[in-house]
Amino acid sequence: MKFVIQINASPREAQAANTGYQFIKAALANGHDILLVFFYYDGVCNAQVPAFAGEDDLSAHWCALARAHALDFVLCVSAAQRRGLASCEGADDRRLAPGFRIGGLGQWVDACLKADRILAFGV
Amino acid sequence: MKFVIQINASPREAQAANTGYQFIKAALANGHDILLVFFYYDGVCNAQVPAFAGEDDLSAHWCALARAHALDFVLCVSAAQRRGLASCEGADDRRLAPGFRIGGLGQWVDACLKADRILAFGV
Amino acid sequence: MSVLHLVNTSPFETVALIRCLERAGEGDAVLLLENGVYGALSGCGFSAKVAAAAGSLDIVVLEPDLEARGLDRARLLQSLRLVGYSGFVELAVRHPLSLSWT
Amino acid sequence: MSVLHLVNTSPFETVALIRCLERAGEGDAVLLLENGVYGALSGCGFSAKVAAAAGSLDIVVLEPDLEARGLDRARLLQSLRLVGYSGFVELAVRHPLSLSWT
Amino acid sequence: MPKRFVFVVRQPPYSGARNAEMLDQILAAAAFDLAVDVLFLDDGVWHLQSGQSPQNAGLRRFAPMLQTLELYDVREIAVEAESLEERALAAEKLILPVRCLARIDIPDWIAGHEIAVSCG
Amino acid sequence: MPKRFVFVVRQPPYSGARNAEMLDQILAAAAFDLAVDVLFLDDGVWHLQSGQSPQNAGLRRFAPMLQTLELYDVREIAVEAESLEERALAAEKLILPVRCLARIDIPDWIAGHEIAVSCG
Repeated sequence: MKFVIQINASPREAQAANTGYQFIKAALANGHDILLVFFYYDGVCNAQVPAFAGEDDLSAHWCALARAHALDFVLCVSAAQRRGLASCEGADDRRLAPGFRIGGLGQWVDACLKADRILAFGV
Repeated sequence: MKFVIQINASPREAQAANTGYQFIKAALANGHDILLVFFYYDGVCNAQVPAFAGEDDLSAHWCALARAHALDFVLCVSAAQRRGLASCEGADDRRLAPGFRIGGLGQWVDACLKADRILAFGV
Repeated sequence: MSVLHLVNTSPFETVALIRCLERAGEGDAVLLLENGVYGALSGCGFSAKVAAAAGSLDIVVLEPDLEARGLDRARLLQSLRLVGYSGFVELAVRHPLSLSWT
Repeated sequence: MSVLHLVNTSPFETVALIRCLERAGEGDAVLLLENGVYGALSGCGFSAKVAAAAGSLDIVVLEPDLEARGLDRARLLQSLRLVGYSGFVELAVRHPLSLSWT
Repeated sequence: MPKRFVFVVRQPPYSGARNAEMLDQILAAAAFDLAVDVLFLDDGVWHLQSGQSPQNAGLRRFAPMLQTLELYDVREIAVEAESLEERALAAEKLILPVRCLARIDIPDWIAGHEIAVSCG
Repeated sequence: MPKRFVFVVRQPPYSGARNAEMLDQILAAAAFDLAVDVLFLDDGVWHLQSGQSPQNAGLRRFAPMLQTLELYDVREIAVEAESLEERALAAEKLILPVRCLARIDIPDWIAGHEIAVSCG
């Protein structure tokens, strides 16, 4: 099946992003496709690289997962701009962990139309 | 009276940071002293400058308040490092809105010992 | 040392307000602010507990947050009083300690 | 289209679980995860409502989150079943829609 | 047939940028010419309370932005009758015309969509 | 006389970095040689549940870090008896030795401090 996943919470304040990560790993292991992982609200903070690798560095796990499975990790541009993760011009990939890119809600809607299942982690 | 204020929430996800800002303005207007405003947990995100000035740009209000009253706005270094607002070496003021600086929990404890009142906004 | 308790979540969704009232001591103040102002409504499931607690506690509502949410004063419990941010500061001056209930 | 409901907050603190059960339709599934796994406990204030709902709903508990919190299986309501992340994926496959209750 | 979306709002207003972001997502789906419904449940119905004046709290008015749901091609704005009753709100005094659904009818109404999104 | 601190914990564990940051703040006060007490209330008592194994959920063990409260000069670790009872937890099975306070005694106990901090 084709999944679209939405991640809405910062890994610093809630378990939800980690749950989404575990779900995606299990879905891939079970042969499903992940069309898009869309980071929205405070979820865009998953693309932030903490200054020290450590207890809660989910961004490193996201990077490895994106690389291993050629996944598309998109941050909503306006949510990222609000949180200092993208400049006014849009993309500013220097601030993002590798594997993440800036995109828009249109990509989310588009992927939803192609997907069999839509799941969100964190409200 | 001498107040120490702790701000624990991002202005993007909750009203608490704004309430703290309104409280500080009122305390100053009533002749009280603000020894320290300590930003902790996701509260450090108050020092993030959104890429577009707009509806929820509390950081601009914080900057103006710090300037007008010579207030000390300190971000906890480890909370800021976790959220990409400080480098490993500690201070990286380029990422912070003017008026904010990087500090540590020791400064918070120290200020608490000198203060008459401690208030926190957001848990 | 008396305590200023801050309650900022909706009593329709969380038990923070009720848990706070259970732990507040005589002479403490409870300030309902942000989504906590819904706790000032009369005629709701939690209203009787709030009204009863107002006998021994100073239960106060932050008026700007009430206005923000469009809540009519006529809908509030009678025993509560309203303050602005200056009144909030006065409460903090009167009570040496403060605790937040989310 | 049946719905997979995700409940991730503690029923000791929020009414999300109860509000979810009130809006879940026959044949829907409710997955208790993260702090929502406390909703699987027997002998608590909310347990009777959860047990009653388990008659018409598939109420499922995410076992890794249960283990994380050290909750003994002997303390859980009998009518619920446990799954891992693979079982979570299966639930998402079985139910075309999903909703989160926080 | 195009997919029918339902967005479910359970949280009250004034949570930073969340409200605007919730609305952006709803309007993005509506912009694709899809059938988009919005359901206000529980504290979400407080979004529809008339007379909101957030300026003294230093907050922006969100109600006028929410009212744009009418202008865009959002198909149905629904509220749960019991959520209104518990809060002593009257459907005819809300800031938007709404369809009132009984709690018992909510599951079937939700089941009539292909995509459901909890958005605050 | 040095100020007496009380930190009040009401939220359950596993909320990202919050837990570590809560502990950092408590230990920072303790490092100043102050009288520091910690009170676990409501879902906060779940921090003290024994047998937590978060590895399969991809989470780090926090209980061992919390147990360092004993090593540092934290004066009193208190829990509310009613919070334990509501969750069918027994004080003697927790991961730390605690002082058990009845709900009715909580206000006076808190009032015996100069600084109170809600920390999760």
